[in-house]
Amino acid sequence: MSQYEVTFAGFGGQGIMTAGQLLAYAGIHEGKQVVWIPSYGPEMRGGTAYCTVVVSDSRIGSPIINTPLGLVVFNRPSLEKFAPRVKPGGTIIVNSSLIDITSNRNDVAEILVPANDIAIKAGNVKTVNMIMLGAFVGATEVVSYNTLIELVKEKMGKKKDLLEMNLQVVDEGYHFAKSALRAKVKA
Amino acid sequence: MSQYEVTFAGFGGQGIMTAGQLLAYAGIHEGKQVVWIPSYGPEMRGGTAYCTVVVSDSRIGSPIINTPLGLVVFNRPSLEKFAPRVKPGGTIIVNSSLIDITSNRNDVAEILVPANDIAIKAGNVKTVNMIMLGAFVGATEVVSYNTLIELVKEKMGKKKDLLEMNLQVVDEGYHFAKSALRAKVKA
Amino acid sequence: MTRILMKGNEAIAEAAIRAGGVHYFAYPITPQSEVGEYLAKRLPEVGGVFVQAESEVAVGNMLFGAASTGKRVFTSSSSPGVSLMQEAISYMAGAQLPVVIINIMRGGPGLGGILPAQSDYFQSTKGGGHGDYRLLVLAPASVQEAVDLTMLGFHLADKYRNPVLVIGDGMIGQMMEPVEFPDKYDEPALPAKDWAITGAKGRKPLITKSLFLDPYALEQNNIVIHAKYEQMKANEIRFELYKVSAKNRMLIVSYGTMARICQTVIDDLEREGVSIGLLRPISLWPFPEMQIRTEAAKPNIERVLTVEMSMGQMVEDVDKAVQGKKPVDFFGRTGGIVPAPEEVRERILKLLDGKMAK
Amino acid sequence: MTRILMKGNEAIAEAAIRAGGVHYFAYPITPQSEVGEYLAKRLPEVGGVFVQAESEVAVGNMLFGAASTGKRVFTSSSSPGVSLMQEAISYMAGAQLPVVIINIMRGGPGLGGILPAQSDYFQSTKGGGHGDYRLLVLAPASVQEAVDLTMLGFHLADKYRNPVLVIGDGMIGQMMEPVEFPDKYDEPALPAKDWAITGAKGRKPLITKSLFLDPYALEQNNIVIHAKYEQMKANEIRFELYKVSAKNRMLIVSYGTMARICQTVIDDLEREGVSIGLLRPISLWPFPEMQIRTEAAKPNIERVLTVEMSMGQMVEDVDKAVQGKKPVDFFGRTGGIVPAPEEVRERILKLLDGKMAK
Amino acid sequence: MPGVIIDKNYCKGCELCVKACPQKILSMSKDITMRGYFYALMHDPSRCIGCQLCAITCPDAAITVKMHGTRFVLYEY
Amino acid sequence: MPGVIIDKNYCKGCELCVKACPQKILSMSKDITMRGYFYALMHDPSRCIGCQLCAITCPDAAITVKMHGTRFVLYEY
Amino acid sequence: MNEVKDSATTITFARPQAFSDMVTHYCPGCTHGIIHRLVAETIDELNIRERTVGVAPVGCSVLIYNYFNVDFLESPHGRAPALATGLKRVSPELIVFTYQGDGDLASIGLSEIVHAANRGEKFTTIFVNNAIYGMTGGQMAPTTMPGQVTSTSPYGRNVEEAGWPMRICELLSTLRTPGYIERVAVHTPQNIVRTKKAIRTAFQNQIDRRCFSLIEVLSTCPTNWGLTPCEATNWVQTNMSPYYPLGVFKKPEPRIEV
Amino acid sequence: MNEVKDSATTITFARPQAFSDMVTHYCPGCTHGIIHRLVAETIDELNIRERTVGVAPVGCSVLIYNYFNVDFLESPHGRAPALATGLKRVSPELIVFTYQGDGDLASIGLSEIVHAANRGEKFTTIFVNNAIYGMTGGQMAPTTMPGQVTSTSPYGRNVEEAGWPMRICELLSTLRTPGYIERVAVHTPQNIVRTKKAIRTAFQNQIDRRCFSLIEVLSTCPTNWGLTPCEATNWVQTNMSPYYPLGVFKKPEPRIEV
Ligand SMILES: Cc1ncc(C[n+]2csc(CCOP(=O)(O)OP(=O)(O)O)c2C)c(N)n1
Ligand SMILES: Cc1ncc(C[n+]2csc(CCOP(=O)(O)OP(=O)(O)O)c2C)c(N)n1
Ligand code: SF4
Ligand code: SF4
Ligand code: SF4
Ligand code: SF4
Ligand code: SF4
Ligand code: SF4
Ligand SMILES: [Mg+2]
Ligand SMILES: [Mg+2]
Repeated sequence: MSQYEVTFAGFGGQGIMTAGQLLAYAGIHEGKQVVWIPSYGPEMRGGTAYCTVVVSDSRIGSPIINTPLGLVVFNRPSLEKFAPRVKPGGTIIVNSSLIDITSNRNDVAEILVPANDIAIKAGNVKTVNMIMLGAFVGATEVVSYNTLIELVKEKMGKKKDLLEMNLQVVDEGYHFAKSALRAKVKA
Repeated sequence: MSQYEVTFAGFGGQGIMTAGQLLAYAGIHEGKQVVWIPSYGPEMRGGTAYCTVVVSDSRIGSPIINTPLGLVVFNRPSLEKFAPRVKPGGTIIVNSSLIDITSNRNDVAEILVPANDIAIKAGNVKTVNMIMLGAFVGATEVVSYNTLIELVKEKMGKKKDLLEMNLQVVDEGYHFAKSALRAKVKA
Repeated sequence: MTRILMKGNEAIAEAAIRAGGVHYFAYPITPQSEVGEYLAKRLPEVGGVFVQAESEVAVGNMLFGAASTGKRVFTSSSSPGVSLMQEAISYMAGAQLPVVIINIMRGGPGLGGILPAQSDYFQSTKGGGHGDYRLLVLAPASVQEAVDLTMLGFHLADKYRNPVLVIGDGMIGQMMEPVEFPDKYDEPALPAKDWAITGAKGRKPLITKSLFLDPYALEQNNIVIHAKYEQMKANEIRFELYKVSAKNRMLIVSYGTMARICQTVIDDLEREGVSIGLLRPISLWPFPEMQIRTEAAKPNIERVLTVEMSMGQMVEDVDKAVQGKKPVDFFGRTGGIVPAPEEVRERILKLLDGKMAK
Repeated sequence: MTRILMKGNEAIAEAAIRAGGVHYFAYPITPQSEVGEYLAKRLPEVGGVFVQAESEVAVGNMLFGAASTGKRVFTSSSSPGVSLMQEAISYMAGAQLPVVIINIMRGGPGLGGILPAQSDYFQSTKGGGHGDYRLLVLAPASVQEAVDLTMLGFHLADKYRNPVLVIGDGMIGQMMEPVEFPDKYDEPALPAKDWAITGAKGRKPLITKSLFLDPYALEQNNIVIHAKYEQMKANEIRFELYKVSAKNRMLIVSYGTMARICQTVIDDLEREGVSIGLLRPISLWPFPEMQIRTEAAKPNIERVLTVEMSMGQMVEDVDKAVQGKKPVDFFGRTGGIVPAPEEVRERILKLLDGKMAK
Repeated sequence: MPGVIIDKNYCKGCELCVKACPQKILSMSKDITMRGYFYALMHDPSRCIGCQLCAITCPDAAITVKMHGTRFVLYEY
Repeated sequence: MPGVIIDKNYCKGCELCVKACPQKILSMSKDITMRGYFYALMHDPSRCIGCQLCAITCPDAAITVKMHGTRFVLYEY
Repeated sequence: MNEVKDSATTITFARPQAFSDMVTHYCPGCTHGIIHRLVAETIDELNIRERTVGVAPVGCSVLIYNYFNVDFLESPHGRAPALATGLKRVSPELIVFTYQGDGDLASIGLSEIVHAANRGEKFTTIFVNNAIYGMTGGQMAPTTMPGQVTSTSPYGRNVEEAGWPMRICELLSTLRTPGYIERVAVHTPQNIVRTKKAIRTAFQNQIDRRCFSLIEVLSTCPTNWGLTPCEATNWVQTNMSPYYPLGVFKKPEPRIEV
Repeated sequence: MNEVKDSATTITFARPQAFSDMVTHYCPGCTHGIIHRLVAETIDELNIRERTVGVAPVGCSVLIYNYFNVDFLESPHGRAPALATGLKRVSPELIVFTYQGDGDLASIGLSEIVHAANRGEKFTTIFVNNAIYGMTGGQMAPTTMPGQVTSTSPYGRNVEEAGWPMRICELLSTLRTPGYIERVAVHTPQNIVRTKKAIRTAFQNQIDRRCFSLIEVLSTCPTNWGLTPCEATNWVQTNMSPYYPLGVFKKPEPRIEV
């Protein structure tokens, strides 16, 4: 039984929920069992938001994941809150444009992605979430690159310009993480 | 353990409830245990009304009396409904001004009191209930004549004229029943 | 103390006044409207507030507001009206407010009828509202006991900062019996009401609430109120044993008006040589579970009979208490029918003859 | 049939539409507002009525009016909202109307919080309203099951002319899982709705009511509806056994989201060589009392553990079922805390070590 | 010729018809009905003009009005 | 001389003060606060007339207005 | 003036078809009975008996369903407009009316009637204002007159504490949603005739799928007012009608045919 | 024009005393914050902080008690006027105000506010009308504008089905019981100044034990309207204020001193 759990966390409005849902759809697309769980708690207005996605080869029991394998964080409070909970051997993707600290953990793979910078360069700050998602998939291959691209096309294909931009930044995020990982492995 | 139960029944507006309450007060006055239970059921509007009074030397268990020892009926539907339930050896006081039938029971003492006629003669139809109460006490002596008179004074002593009239009709009812009983015994 | 003849509803109203400094909010409903009618006259005389609210929903919430000041407040209603208060009751339990609610039950479900019933046992004891909470539930069997438990209700509400429910049935409310009121309500000392909303003068602001968005805070609130429930279980179980002896063949569990009728039956059967005991829960919550378990376990008891004016509600708790050690039977009438002693008697005799098993 | 990823709330909404010819009346409340938002879009497409009512009190009564026509009607809400429907629910049960009510529970009492909880068990299964009545209560543990039970709910409501409650918690409502909808809802035949209010054309006038002023008539109504409850007990008890075997040392009883978490714990412990079984009630009422009694009585079972997201409610029914034959323990978290598998695991191990007894 | 029929079964003796009749030809009985009410009686049928005011006013729909010959509809009702 | 102090801790970057200021001397920051908001800045303190319109408008009571010397109360508030 | 020529005997006034033959449970002289009859006559005249559904309130008229030959629902106290909303929305072909007392409609059920009117639910409400809670034994209603003694205002309604009587027609007529709102009375034959017309208009509006309609009828409660039926009708005239003026309060705009 | 001479530096505008120092949970630009501050300033100016009690609603302002240095009750949804009634009746020396949203007051809590106003309960209501259910994620409110898209009116509010928006000031001002009813807005500084005055009048009425007062404030919900805060203030001007005219709707009669 192989199961992967990842938490996406950041400010409300940063597209956290969408990123998680895309991953869940990608999981289904690959015939896996998935659960997507949002936070809908007191943090609702202007605070932090997070969601967790579980992708598994078999029936998913508890949908409550306190110690995920993966973490994708978009802001500093989220890093501080969630980084200590990541399982040893897990992966943390950090939006280094907004977060000037790191997790200080050496039992996980931590990848710093300057997502806001990349997004602004690409022309739309709203694509930060897609960059981070791309990076996460690049780092973990929980789903394949092709599935991810497919899903982005399926779910975000309404406006042509936007789709193009999203495909581009997902790709950038993906390869950014890949090369960062390679660099780590080499280092 | 000695206990007496009596049901007063008639049209709403005939003073059924007050008659029962006066009897209950008289019971207390004599140091007895009493319960007064009204009907407050579907018959409320314009239908029949009844109440039951239990007077006992000791603690009263069930307040629900299906088979009373005494019955004081003010109209025909009430007679038809309640007369069959009276315990053998009991007493039925019938307002013969309004009821042209009798209970057809020979195991009870049945006293026909032309209460409306007496009341009209006394000058107030509203005193029918006091006549009937007087008659009931005359027939059963559940409480003493003196107690009854005392209570009428206590509870109805506000308007002088009315009190006079009430005392008079209670007395009339009381003695009417006494002589009717005597006649029965002779007959 | 003098004995006066009073209707249950009026006696309850007078008892509340004797409890001291009470205020009343209510909406009329049969068979308890006399409570409010009496108080409409009496409260202005003693400086108490009488408000006829627009609905029972409003009543529950007026109580909420008034109770938060630490003053004694109460209402009376009957079954459908009490259903409408469930949200507010849950809130008041969550916010730990003392309040007394009188439910003079009538036949249900729905509009049902206006005659006596005991079919709100579940609603009363399990909590008709949402969330984890409990009410202290007291069930009088006579007008005098209605007086005593109403007064006690105010005391317990303050002692535990928890809503107290006094449940009677239409019979208790409507019948007249002689009652005595103590000359002075002798009440054990109560903790200071440092939680009362009085304006933030010379202290930090106080907040009366049941909202705890942080789940750990909400859980903590639940733990605090449940600690009180454990205390209530330890201190506030009340019941009466009637003719319970080693000669009993059967134990009856019954409360309120129904228990009185059972007493008559027990008296009658005793004369016929059949010995039956009665355990009458006075506090329906906390429930005398252990006491029933102990009584039911005694070797002379052949069966346990629960008698209610319902289709069978308390019987579930009796069943749980008895733990299958004796057969638990049920007899009940509903819809406003108050079973006559004769029918109860008949049922008992049938059961003891073994002609009827559950 | 295709698998699509859906939020529980939306899946429930879609399931209702697939049940056929439904109409919806509701008032928004977290954590289930998506049900209404989804239906606001979808119902006009399929010719269903969508009414956002002014309050849950109104919702309950709109359902009453609409259900009396024999058409399928439902609502969704969360704990405080459901408390406000108690009067109407009691009326609908009394008037024998089929209606489906979804309660996506949140932490209480009072306003509490908006996070998942299971603390409305009592309200759901014992009847939060007044009078003698029961609801059929179904509790899904996954989004797919929420779909299946919602559809079943409409069927059972019609079959028994009784309100059906489907209770989930915020987790079931908010999480997304893949679901399949049957291409066609295959439903056993139902009795004709000769009681439906359609205008007195060619027949005697019909009256939908719960009022029976004559106590004998009201009792008769209670007897009729209770006969249905007996039928439900005979036919509608649903539960799942998970890894129940003669090797089990402990039986867990748990439902909904909580049961899923227990499954993970059971899987984990199995790997560690500790065998535990789970009985998951799917129908909370009628409750699988006999099934629990049987399982608990098996000689291999040392103890029974009830796990709930509450301070302990269903545990009372489990306790009653087990009849003292095995120790019944309880573990729960409240206020919106969904216990993690780790804490449940720890509690189980402690209990099996005998370190903790009730 | 107009006329009214008062159904003793429905009449509760409220006297509203007595008050309403412009001809003042209705009055109350001396004896009472099975339900304990005095009931309304027509004491001078010859003067009835069939105006229906009694019937319109009766809360218990106890009154039927009939008419022989030409009828003038005085008001739309 | 008037002046305003904008508390970065309260400011949520709604820009209502920017719109309200009759002198058009408020604008938004380039960097964000701990809560993730751009915040309001005074870019030309010398032109502030102390009219308080910014402060009155701020939904987060983030603005304090001070005045050195004589103050004219323009409106009762 | 219409002329109906006929040489035979004709019944010119009789119990309506939509009425059952039961004797009502109302007190003698209670004008609930008149209002019932007017509704029944209207149903007859509009020939809608077979598609009419009434919604009964909780109040003295709780048993209204016994007196009509139409389908009926019995509502919880005050909620008839919510039931009617549910009913009419899912079965718009039915003609739905609620019949409600002043405690039922103006007190506990205020929210339901205002929101139903505001949503423009296309049913008809007959609102019987007798300034008291009749059924429960004469408690103060929101419509009780200043100074009026009731069982819960034993010293007379004190407007300082209980406020002034609520005027439902005035309240509802502020709503922007189209509706028909009229206040009438039944204490004289002339008023009864006008009431009949108002009720007919209200039902006609519904048949035409036009708008929500509410007819407030000033009614009597001889029993709880402590007056004879004749005195009670006078009390309506002297005490109620000055505070509750009769008339049409709101009309839908004239329909423009397309 | 007043002149305040002072040679030292003075703070002319700062956070009010009755405010706590917490950062609110409101979305950027949400005018709930302005209205909060105006209430706090009024409490300061009238020097009633130590005897004021607020009643919080359920809605976005559910946490209002965190932001004030006064005692507070947190009410069930819509029932704040009932809580305030209970509170004020048993403790008339307190200054009691409710703070309620349009869903809270005009939808689920309509009956409570109308009856409190009609009984003339002597507390103060701040009614924040933002034409939507903010807290639960933007569902239609009774006050939602015709055609306005919300999560439960995805095709725009259809007045044929959902009716026209409810105007609470208009509704309440028909009541005969004396009261003070005014509608104001906070989308421009000028309006904010006027709102402050209205709120002050409302509290003063209570201090004088005069009457019930309700101040309806047109407010914004940038988040659920899908607009920036600045656009949202424009939307109040263009869309809301024509339908919800500002002004005083009802005043108590001038007090005659005895
Ligand atoms: C929830 C609920 N509360 C209270 C009652 C009791 N109740 C029945 S009728 C009634 C008032 C009836 O007054 P009104 O509506 O004016 O009708 P009327 O009898 O005067 O015609 C009340 C308070 C009830 N049945 N249900
Ligand atoms: C009984 C009940 N029903 C529903 C809810 C859910 N609920 C919370 S706030 C709200 C609406 C809030 O809208 P509004 O009053 O307009 O305040 P806003 O958030 O817009 O300021 C609703 C429906 C609840 N908490 N309780
Ligand atoms: S029809 Fe007219 S005249 Fe004849 S009895 Fe009736 S009211 Fe009098
Ligand atoms: S109006 Fe009708 S009920 Fe009244 S007295 Fe006349 S006939 Fe009888
Ligand atoms: S006080 Fe007036 S001039 Fe100064 S910044 Fe504020 S709004 Fe602009
Ligand atoms: S108005 Fe206040 S919160 Fe908004 S930008 Fe200006 S200072 Fe910041
Ligand atoms: S109590 Fe009043 S309203 Fe009810 S039937 Fe009697 S007179 Fe009519
Ligand atoms: S959701 Fe709307 S009302 Fe609520 S805080 Fe945000 S902007 Fe304000
Ligand atoms: Mg009335
Ligand atoms: Mg709002």
